[in-house]
Amino acid sequence: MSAQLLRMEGISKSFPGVKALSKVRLDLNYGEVLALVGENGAGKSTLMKILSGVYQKDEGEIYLEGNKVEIPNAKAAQEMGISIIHQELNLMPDLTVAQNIFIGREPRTGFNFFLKEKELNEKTAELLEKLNINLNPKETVSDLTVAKQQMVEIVKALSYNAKIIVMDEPTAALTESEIKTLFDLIENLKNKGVGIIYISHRMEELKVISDRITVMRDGQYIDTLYTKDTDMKKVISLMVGRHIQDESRPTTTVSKEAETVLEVKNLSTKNFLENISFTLKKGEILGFAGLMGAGRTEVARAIFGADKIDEGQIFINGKEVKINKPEDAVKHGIAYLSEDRKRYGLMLEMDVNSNILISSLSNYVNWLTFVNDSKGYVTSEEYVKSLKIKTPSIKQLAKNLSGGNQQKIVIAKWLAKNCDILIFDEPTRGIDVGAKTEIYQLLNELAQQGKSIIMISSELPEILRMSHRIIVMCEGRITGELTNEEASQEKIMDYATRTRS
Amino acid sequence: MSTGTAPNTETKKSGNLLKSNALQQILAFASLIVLILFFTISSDNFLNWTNITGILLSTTVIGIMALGTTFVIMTGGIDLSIGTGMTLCAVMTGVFIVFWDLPIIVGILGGILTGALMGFISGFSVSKLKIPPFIATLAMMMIAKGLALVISDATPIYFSDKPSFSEIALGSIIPGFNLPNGVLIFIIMAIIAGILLTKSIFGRFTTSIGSNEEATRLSGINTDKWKIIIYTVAGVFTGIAGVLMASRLNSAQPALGAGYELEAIAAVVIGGTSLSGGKGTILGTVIGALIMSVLTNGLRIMSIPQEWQTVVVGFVILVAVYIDIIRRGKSS
Amino acid sequence: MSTGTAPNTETKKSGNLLKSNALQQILAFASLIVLILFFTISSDNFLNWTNITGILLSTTVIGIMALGTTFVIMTGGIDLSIGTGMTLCAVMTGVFIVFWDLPIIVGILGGILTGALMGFISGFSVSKLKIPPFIATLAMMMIAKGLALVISDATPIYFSDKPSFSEIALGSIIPGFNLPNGVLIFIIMAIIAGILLTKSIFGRFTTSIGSNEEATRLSGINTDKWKIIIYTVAGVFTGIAGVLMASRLNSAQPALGAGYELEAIAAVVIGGTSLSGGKGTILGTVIGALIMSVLTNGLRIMSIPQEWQTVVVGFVILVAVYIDIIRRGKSS
Amino acid sequence: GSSSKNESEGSSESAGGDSGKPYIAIVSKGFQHQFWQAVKKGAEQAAKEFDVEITFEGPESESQVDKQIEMLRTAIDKKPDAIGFAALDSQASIPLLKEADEKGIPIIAFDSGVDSDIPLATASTDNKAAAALAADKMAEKIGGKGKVALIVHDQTSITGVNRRDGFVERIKEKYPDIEIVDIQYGGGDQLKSTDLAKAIIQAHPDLKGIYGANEGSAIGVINAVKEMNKQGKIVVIGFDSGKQQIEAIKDGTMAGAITQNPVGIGYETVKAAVQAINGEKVEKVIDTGFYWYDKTNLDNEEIKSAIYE
Ligand SMILES: Nc1ncnc2c1ncn2[C@@H]1O[C@H](COP(=O)(O)OP(=O)(O)OP(=O)(O)O)[C@@H](O)[C@H]1O
Ligand SMILES: Nc1ncnc2c1ncn2[C@@H]1O[C@H](COP(=O)(O)OP(=O)(O)OP(=O)(O)O)[C@@H](O)[C@H]1O
Ligand SMILES: [Mg+2]
Ligand SMILES: [Mg+2]
Repeated sequence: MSAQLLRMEGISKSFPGVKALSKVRLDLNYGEVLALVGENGAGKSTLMKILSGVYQKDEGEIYLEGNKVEIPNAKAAQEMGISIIHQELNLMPDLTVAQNIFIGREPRTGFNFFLKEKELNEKTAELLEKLNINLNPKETVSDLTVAKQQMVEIVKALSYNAKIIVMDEPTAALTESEIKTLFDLIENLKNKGVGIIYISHRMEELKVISDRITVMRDGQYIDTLYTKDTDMKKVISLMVGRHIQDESRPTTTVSKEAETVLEVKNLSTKNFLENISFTLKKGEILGFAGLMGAGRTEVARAIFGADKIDEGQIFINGKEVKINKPEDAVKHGIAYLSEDRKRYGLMLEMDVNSNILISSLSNYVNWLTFVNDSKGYVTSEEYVKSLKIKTPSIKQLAKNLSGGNQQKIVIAKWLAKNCDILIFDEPTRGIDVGAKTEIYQLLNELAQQGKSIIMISSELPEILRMSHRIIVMCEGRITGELTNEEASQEKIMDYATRTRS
Repeated sequence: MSTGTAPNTETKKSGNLLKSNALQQILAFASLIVLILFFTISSDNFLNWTNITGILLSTTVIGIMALGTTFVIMTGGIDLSIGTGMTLCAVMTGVFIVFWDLPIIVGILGGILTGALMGFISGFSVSKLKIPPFIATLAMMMIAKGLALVISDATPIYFSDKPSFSEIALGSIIPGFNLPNGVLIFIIMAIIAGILLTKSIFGRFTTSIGSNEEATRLSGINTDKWKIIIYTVAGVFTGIAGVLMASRLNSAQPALGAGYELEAIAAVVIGGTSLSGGKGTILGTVIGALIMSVLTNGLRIMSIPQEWQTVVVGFVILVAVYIDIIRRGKSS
Repeated sequence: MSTGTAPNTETKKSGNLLKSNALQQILAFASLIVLILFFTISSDNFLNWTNITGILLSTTVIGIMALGTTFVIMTGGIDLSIGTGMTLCAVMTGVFIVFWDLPIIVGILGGILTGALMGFISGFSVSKLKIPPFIATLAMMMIAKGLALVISDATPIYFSDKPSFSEIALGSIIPGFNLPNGVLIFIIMAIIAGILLTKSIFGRFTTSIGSNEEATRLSGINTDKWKIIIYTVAGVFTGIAGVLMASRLNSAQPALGAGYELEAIAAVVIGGTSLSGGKGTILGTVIGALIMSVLTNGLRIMSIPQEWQTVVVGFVILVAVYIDIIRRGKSS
Repeated sequence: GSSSKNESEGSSESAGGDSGKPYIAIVSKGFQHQFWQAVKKGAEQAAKEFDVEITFEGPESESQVDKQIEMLRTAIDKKPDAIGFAALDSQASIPLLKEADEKGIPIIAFDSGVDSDIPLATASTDNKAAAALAADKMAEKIGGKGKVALIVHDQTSITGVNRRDGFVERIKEKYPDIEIVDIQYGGGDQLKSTDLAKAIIQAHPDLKGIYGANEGSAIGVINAVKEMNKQGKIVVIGFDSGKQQIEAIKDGTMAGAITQNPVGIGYETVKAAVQAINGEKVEKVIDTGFYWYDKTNLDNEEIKSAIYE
């Protein structure tokens, strides 16, 4: 173990119109967790994709255990002992958990051609047990929640017994208990001498698990710091190049007299939800807390008409409304920002402009239903500016933007539509601290303008900081309701774990 | 933040875009131009006005079907019913005009409406019943084929008593300019389709649904309704193609059309429209349709044996699409 | 709040799964069983051994093509070349056995190899040249069609001098049991296909590619290579179908086969395989193929006029697929 | 450019080949089926004999009227010295025939006529009469009563319709005890026709005879009878020729078949075209005849020249 585990030097990479990386360097020691931080679009994922053979670098060198290497494809990276958990899920939804984890490495017999399915499942069960992860090897991945899918991805990366493991925002979809499991795993790996590159926007995590932090900004290397000697505020200012204010509680209040804009009564679905009832007032931010799979997304989708409601009533401004499809919801002024922007939020192959205007397109057409592009461009440009969406132009395809900027496009879509009730499902998932603050500000502004907001979040600090009122869910039921003053992390967790037994 | 670099990238980018856009426009024609040059050199009889109008006229029916089906393919769907569907429209036009003796214009509208109705049913099956487009329109293809025979009693319906009917495709409305009306109609339909796709909310939603249907639905757009509309509009194009076919043959031939859908779809794909949806242009489809008909015509003019013609067409399709793929790869 | 209503969600779920699985197996046959019952009641001549073997024999060619193409469709691809490709394989078998006078077994292998070669070329075009499967195999369909005519000089090749050749499809190897060999071969091929799909890495990678090709590639699997293999294997099935066809007709008919691909694909989709890839079963394909041939046979036995047969088949396809969709919707 | 080339000078210039020989473009009803291949063979024989150049093409199926029109259109654009044309639809092609006529290109119709005086000659046989002969033979072989069925290749094309109607009408007129139980269409596809015929035999166990209206249909019937072991129990009457029909006649599976002398049709067409080019007078109607052939007359010279293997 003389040489360093990994050294990347002078790495540059351009995409058409975007210089994603310019002369970036990074080094990693045995048994170390190196955090890689930077704003959305800083180039973190791109750098890691170069390391794992997904992209080819334009220039620069990579040294693995002292030897200069070329990484032409994903397979080569695996063979060199580099394994990666991608930011986007990379699973085969029609295969089972076990089949996903060991794809290409299945136990075989008969000319190495026939599968030993039983052995595969046993092997997976063993691995899952060893890692202390609760998953059924035989379950089909498409039936799993995003969080569980993320766990599959993690298990798959760990199963390679790699020397280097890259984790690109592994916790973005996870809740507290799984994050803890993951951190235990990381600790274990460290002790075995594995080097880990850890990308996350959750600053508090970095403090807990990282040894050093490398900061990137705008495709450039900024600095590397030792975690224990560093104040997180410093990291953040390096990242964004400015100082960020941090509140811990809402800055506004909702008056008692504020009218109720949305009331949900006894909403149930056959499969899961049970008697969900709550109200939302004008200008209020209502937080929805709960553990993974508590049913918050289901509630949101049901109200929005994305899924079928089996029972229950919805009142808007005191009048009962029937919402059978998202179109109805939008007509009644409800907007829904989903937790999985790639699948449910964006037209990745279309440009930023089209994505922003899609919901409000009817405002930009003449009597012949022809779209008035120039009028639309003005609106798009406005939102690109006001939300600080980092894009070369509004004509850029959505798929070419970084995760955080994609999220902002989805927000812009609903702002352009000017809905009164906004449901934000994990609005800051995968978003950097700078942008997070901007989004918090935005939510507050919107509330002040009299919009009503439901904010679903798995990050308790975020819930506490933003919500006027908090609803806690567990197993498809509402188990508690707290005002901001009463609420604390402990209380919320208490309600969130009130399972039936 | 680093403000200095940003504007730089932007101008550079748009410069690149301009260059590559211009290149794209030219290269999209490349296969077609190469073909035309080749045939012009190979045969004296290729590049003259009669043959050019001949080629254009032979493009009209498949071309108009291809225009309509471009929308369907843009949504990520497919329409296999356009071939025999076109025939059913022709037969219905015959029924209205010849059997029921309705005015020609009513008969034409009736034929077009038949297409719209078929499109509506396909769209309904696809969006409301969630039947995959391939299978929904395959079924529709069979139903249309059978119905065309049933309704016409398996006999051609002749428009001989309505001499003006054949003027629709073969007459020439522009005085002194010997361009068949059918070609004119094709050009007009192409322009309409182009405007619809790029300028109207209809086209925007078509692209959006093809790009990500679920995200479009969750943006508050009634995707089911729009898919029905899209298939119906495609059906209108099929109907127009049927009327033109009937006019050109001065008769509704009830057994025609099986397999034509593949030609139309090939034209669309050669034109660069992606079968997985979200990407495509009308100009591309027009070029694709022209490539197909120039090729067929040129090979015939050169008196290439028929069985070899099929082989060559297959091969050219491969090459044309491959060139298009390379071009895209380069330009992006 | 309401405690103790539902017990453990997990046991509840697996219980449901078990029940719904058994139900699934039965319901998958539902359309087929309904059809058989209907025809048995409608006609005395339907359910007897001769007719059953007749139906099975008429399923073999399309059925074997459907088996092969199930793999291709499972990857999210499509193969339009199987119809005319099958014909080319039959012609090549004729060339080897009749023209070149090679031993029958060599001729058969030659025919199958022709299929494999075509599959290889399609697979290569799709994976290496990145040509969309629809267009790559459409081109291959035309090329095969033309070549079959060129090679055979547009004349059937007769196997009359090799009497044992027709035994392949029509003989009966099991003594005392009057089951044509063709049917036996179909059953064996179905079993092989089933094992390949569910028990081998070949099948695993097929499903995986269809499920998420990019993720499969990023898992270190050479998806391009596997896609070529998958198309080649599908080609082997096409080749076998071609040999069977030649044997049954005791001649290689060069002009046959156009349109057969749609029947085979319909069988696959009716059998529940998803055209977007990742989901499908061989049993489903077999049932799908049987539904098609039972339907055609039954309608013929009932002497339904042919134009109406087409309409009915189209309609039944719609209904069968719709029932399947509802069944899936319920069970998930 | 070349587009300004004057068309009227076309026909004398001979554009088909560089050889300077007269060029005759033949647009047929099909090219894949054996019948049309035989017509082509006859045409090629004549071309060799009269030292002219020909091309021969036709659509894939006899329903593709529009494709045939395209072919005729290109044929005219090639400025041939004469055109041989077998119209799929007797009316749809008239505008083009007029155009050819105006350009001075002589037209010889074959196989079936056109509703127009433009063709200088028509080389064909009466499909209907030929099919009626098949009906007579069927009646004779089954003893004048019982159930019969038809497998026809095409439901809409003139050939298909005439070969069906000629048979059906004759049965209705002359043989009241014969019942036609089913008519199905197999597109001339041997495999489909086989399964069709099997289903018909299955549905009507007391069926006496089946008539296959072209080569593919007839072969389908032969296959079906063989597969169901009904040789000798069901009378099979065919149409056209080809190796399999001839063999079936020899081994007794098929009672006999009608042939229309396709080779002769092709030969006469080209011959008439050459006469027209040379300004000679051509006969308006050239009847190429049809024949019944069976075991007894297979070796007959006249029959031998009219059938093909
Ligand atoms: N395939 C691509 N084509 C064009 N541009 C791309 C592509 N992939 C990334 N980019 C651009 O490269 C830059 C870096 O993106 P990257 O995904 O590496 O950022 P990131 O630091 O991971 O951000 P996030 O925290 O939001 O995930 C961004 O400007 C992005 O738009
Ligand atoms: N159709 C269904 N049938 C049965 N269970 C379902 C169905 N849909 C969702 N579930 C289950 O319902 C639960 C609620 O999921 P949901 O996504 O709403 O939770 P959430 O609180 O938003 O959590 P997350 O953090 O995962 O987003 C999950 O356990 C999920 O597995
Ligand atoms: Mg990233
Ligand atoms: Mg959720």
